[in-house]
Amino acid sequence: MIKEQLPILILAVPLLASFAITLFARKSKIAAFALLVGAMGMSFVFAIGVMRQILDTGRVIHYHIGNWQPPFGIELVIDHLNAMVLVLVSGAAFLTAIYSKNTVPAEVPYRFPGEEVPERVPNYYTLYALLVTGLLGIVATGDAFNMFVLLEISALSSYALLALGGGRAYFATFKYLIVGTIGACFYLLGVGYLYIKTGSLNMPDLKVILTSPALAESPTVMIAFMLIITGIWIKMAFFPLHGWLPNAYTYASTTTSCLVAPLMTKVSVYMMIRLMFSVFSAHYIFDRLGWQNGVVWLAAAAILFGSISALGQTNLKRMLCYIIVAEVGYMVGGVWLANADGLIGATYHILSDAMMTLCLFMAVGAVIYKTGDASLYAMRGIFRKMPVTSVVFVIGALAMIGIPPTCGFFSKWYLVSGAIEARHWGFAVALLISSLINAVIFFRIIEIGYFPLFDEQEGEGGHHAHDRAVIAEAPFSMLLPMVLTALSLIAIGLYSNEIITGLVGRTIPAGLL
Amino acid sequence: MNEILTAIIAKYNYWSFLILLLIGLHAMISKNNLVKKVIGMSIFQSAIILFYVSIGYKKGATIPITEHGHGHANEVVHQTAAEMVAGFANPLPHVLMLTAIVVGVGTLGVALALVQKIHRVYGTIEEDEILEKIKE
Amino acid sequence: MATLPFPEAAPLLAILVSIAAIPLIVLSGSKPNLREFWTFLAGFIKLGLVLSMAGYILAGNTYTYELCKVLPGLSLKLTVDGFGMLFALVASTLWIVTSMYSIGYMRGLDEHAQTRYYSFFALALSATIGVAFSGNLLTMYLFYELLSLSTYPLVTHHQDQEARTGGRKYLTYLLSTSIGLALPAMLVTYALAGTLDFNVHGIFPAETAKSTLVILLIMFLYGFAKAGIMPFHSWLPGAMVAPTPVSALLHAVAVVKVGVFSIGRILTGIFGIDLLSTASLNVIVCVIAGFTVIVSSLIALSQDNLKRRLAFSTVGQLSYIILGIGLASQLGVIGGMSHIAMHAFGKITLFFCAGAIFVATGKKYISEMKGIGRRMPFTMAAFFVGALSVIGLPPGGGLITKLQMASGAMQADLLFVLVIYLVSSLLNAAYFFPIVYNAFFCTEEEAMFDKKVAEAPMLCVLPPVITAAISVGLFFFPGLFVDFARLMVTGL
Amino acid sequence: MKLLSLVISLTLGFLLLLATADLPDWGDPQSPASIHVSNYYIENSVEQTSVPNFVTSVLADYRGYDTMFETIVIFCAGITVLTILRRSHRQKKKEVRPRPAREGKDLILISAARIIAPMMQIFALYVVAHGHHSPGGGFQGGVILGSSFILLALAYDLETILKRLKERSVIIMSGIGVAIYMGIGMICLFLGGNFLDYSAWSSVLGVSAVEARSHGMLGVEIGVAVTVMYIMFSLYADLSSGGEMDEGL
Repeated sequence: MIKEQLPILILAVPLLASFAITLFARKSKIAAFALLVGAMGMSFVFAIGVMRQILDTGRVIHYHIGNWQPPFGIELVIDHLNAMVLVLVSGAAFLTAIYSKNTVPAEVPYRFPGEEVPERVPNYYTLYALLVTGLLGIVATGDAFNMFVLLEISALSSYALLALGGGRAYFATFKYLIVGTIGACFYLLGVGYLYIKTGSLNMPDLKVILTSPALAESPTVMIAFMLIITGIWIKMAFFPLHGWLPNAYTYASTTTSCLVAPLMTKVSVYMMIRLMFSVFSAHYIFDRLGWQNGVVWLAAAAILFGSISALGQTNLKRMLCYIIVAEVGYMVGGVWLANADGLIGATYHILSDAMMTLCLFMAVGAVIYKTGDASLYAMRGIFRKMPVTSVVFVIGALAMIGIPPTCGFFSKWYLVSGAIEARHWGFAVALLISSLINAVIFFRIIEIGYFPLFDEQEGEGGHHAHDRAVIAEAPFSMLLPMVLTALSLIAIGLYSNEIITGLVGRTIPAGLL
Repeated sequence: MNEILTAIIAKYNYWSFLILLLIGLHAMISKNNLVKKVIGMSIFQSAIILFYVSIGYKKGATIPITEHGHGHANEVVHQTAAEMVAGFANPLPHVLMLTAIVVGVGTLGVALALVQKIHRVYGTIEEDEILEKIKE
Repeated sequence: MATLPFPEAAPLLAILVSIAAIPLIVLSGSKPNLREFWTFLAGFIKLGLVLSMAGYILAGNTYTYELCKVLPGLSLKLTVDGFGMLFALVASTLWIVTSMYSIGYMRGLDEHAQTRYYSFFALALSATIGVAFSGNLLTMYLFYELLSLSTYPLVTHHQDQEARTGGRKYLTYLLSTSIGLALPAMLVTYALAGTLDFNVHGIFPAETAKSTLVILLIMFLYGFAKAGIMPFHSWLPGAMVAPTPVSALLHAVAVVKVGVFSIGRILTGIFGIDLLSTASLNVIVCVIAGFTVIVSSLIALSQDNLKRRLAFSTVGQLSYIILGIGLASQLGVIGGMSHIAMHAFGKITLFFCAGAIFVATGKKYISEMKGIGRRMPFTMAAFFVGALSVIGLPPGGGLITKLQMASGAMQADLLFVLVIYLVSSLLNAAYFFPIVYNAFFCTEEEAMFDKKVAEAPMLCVLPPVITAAISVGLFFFPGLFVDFARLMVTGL
Repeated sequence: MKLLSLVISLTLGFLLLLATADLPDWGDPQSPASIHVSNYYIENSVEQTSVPNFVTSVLADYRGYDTMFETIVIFCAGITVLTILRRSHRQKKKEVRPRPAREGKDLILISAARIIAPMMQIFALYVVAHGHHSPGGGFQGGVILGSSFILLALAYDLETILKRLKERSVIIMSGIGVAIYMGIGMICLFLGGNFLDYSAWSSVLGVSAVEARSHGMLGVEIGVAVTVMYIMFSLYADLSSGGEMDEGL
């Protein structure tokens, strides 16, 4: 029985955990933490179970909630694509949950230094579980309206988590809230326009109805598509709709940025891919509308803008945020290249970029946790003080630059191949330039971290300074997920062929091959 | 001319929703006062709700509840399927909008809470003044 | 398949053995003797593994070991053939010698962060062997990048402003060219050919447009900037800020030779010699490389810093090799490939000597070295032999390969290349002989060193003497490396 | 900003206007929206769920999954506002903040509220319980229940009401509300059905599968009502007092 019920259990478990934390763990930080980690772990296991089922049978799983046949009831539809994203989301959430053991009690309960609100910790964990539920729900669902509801759950809980950064985070979050609401409402309106022309909300059903020639001509459907895609672009911070992201993520607390930064944008990219190819079709978007050229140029602009802005930052987190803006450009561009390689690259990049971002945010978070400083100069001499963290950081950085055999290289490989195939040189050049800029950014940091000039080393001069260096590594609960994430970057890279032929490649819509 | 007018009147629900939508959007983007932005957001959401609900209406139809006594499910006043379909408004948009309203309430609450916090941090809820204070 | 005389995973093990040594090196960081023991142990195991495959390869076989498939039709795979074997043999032999020298040098100067130094040294060696055994362009690119990154900490070892500037320049040149030129060229190649596996007949389909090939060729030549083709050469003198053993092994031997090796692989394995000569692409290679040969030799003449002069000499010699392979004639290819070995032994001797001088006297500039031959006779004798080999005079091994390349030029009917060879050899002589002359032939008054100055520590002097001896030995027995190189052209 | 906003709004407006001609007339019974899925609900709701209020059957059963998350949105909003605004208890006592003296309590207001509040509550319970048959349901009932407490809080002050409706219990009860919904759905799994397949309850309740769906809906509506009521009140309490939980407005 459990085998058939796995799809719903993936998201039911974190959801149950969120209530359980509210009901039973209001007093105890440790109990709340344990519940959260347990639930995330179970969810991860279930997600892997679902992925195995799909790999074994090769069939798409349809789970009818309430036992109602679609399109009348809501169903979960899990194919190769979202099985992968489910594993990614639950896995990243699990790792971050472990990571949160020390950071959350250290950062979250304090509104000001000295004023403690201990109830905040269990509440934080509740919201954490809700956010993950929302994201998992978005990924699993096969219903366009249900996606909106879950989008709002993840949005609301992320507002709360981001706002808990305090100080400037409130205003940044407020702006995010306004922009995010516009995005979600555009999406809702788009679904409404679709509904008015089709009468259905179920994605597979919509796809069938939308193939009718009358609807392909309809301006309503075009506008529905436009509204939906714009809404999602706002949510994923696609240039030039990215303005909210750097501020919102910069001022958040460490765990929040580790959770939100890698996952929210990536899930939005997933939404874009899902809606483009499972509701509309490659034929409709690329042949009938034919906007791909413009969008890919926009993506190239996003990449350049994000990379160059990142270059100018001195705050580590802010810098990573701009890199996210650039990476979103990678993925949007890859999808809109309108060929199989580009889409494979973009989809694979969802996986690799999420892990890369997670890895970097975790490492930076550990540095901030230890030094209390988020500027580039917090990294000074970090290789001596926190060797493991810095190695993790370097691996993340190498992946971002795209050095083989890390996963970043392979996604770039496919994206550039796709660009070459589409004869879109601008995008290919943008990708390469962004790699170079990433190299500059990260080696600047590595230089600061690894080779402090001798006169910069505080209180130590001359040779043999290292012998006296104080080792102050982050706690184990932070190191473990960090190291696992860093290893996964290499593993994802080395198994890229398996991932691509087994999962990503199976999801290429017919029109693109 | 007359035809255009008829066309507009036949679709007046879209026009009214559109006007509300634009007012809301404009307020959200351009207003300087954060509470006004929040009000804009509410208008924006309400416009969409209006749009959905107007989809559900059918001329000559009533609210989607059949007549029957409690516990007598089988003794419904029998109607043919066609009659039923013609007689009741479309329930689905209402259901969807119930959800959207709730989402709206949630967002509104969170937005107001944030505005209160911002006021506490900066002492003002005018955007330009806040930006100036941030710069300092 | 007949039983192999070596373990199945030998190529992989040869790469991994020095990586495996890193944790041991780090853990025994506080006990220098134990730490250096690991380095040596790994070095000998590596050499043993490489040698165990040598006989099999010499018999005309190639051996392929597939690691994993990463992209459709493209896997990470290791192939051992003559060219790779030649290079691996050079690198693993020199690692041992350099390690010996490092101990003398680093301890002699009481350098800081020696543990880090040895760890990254080991990593760099793994990457070098990886490049040597790469079975396709992707694998080679992977190890090539790994080498750039692992040598960066070595270049910036001194951690002062100069070292940081040098390191920055180093990475900027290497990464920007490899990501900006080599990677896209590789992608285009993959798109055109559908594979990246090396093949002596080339992999491009026959109908590929010539203009595409020319563009790709130029991208590859400049993309592997480790080969130091002008104008992407200036990282090399910049990187001379590193400790001398690093300059010696990495910047005269491993890193730059990896660049040359990679270009050699691409010319022979991706384009194929036939294509190069039939489409007269070899002219492009010769012009680009020839320009570098002449210009860098001229620059070397004007350098007073010994290490910088050696660096520019290296730049010239690298293009020499590319010139040889780029001729795309049989003798040219054989000569070019084996010149990698000849030059490696000759140049490392020179660098070792420069380091030994620095350890013993603290002098870096040639103008300060008058009369040094009297105080440090062994060192300077070794220097003389190394110089002879690099110039191409007997009894240096370089003569053999230079002659081969020169006859290759005639074979390819490119006489201007012959002129380049001659001119550059003269220039080589012009910038090396004054050093040797001043070292030995000066009056007692002119000598800049008093009698107290003596030879550097044993471990600093022995390695150059050994490598100098090998250089001479190669003059008499060039077959060792030339045979491997010959394997690469027999099939054609 | 103003100009940009106008450009954005007008562009959007123009685009949406373009589509208007393509949209069905208002109230057109033959519009695609009214003939595809929705008719299935109208035709089958009574037979399949024994609920004559189609909105309720769609809300709580056909699309019960949406509604569950809708409840969670409310729950989430409540926790969010609380977490953002709430200050610590200890700190509050130390702080002495000047506030304007409050006018005496208004007798008329209080008396009216005391009469109206119970009637509201009774009515709310009716709205919840009779949601299957007449307009109403968990959300509506929950909101009315919640506003009855808000009314009392307005008439007295927040602190008085908080003595009756403890802050802790508010949060716990709202959690219980969603847990009821979720629990009903989860138990279906153990009874051999899919998630939220209330018909699986028929063996436990001893009624037909169709009746069980109707009962299941009642159950979840109660859960919804509990959550909505407490969260509505909690939102009011937090927002009106700025998280201080003092006298409020």
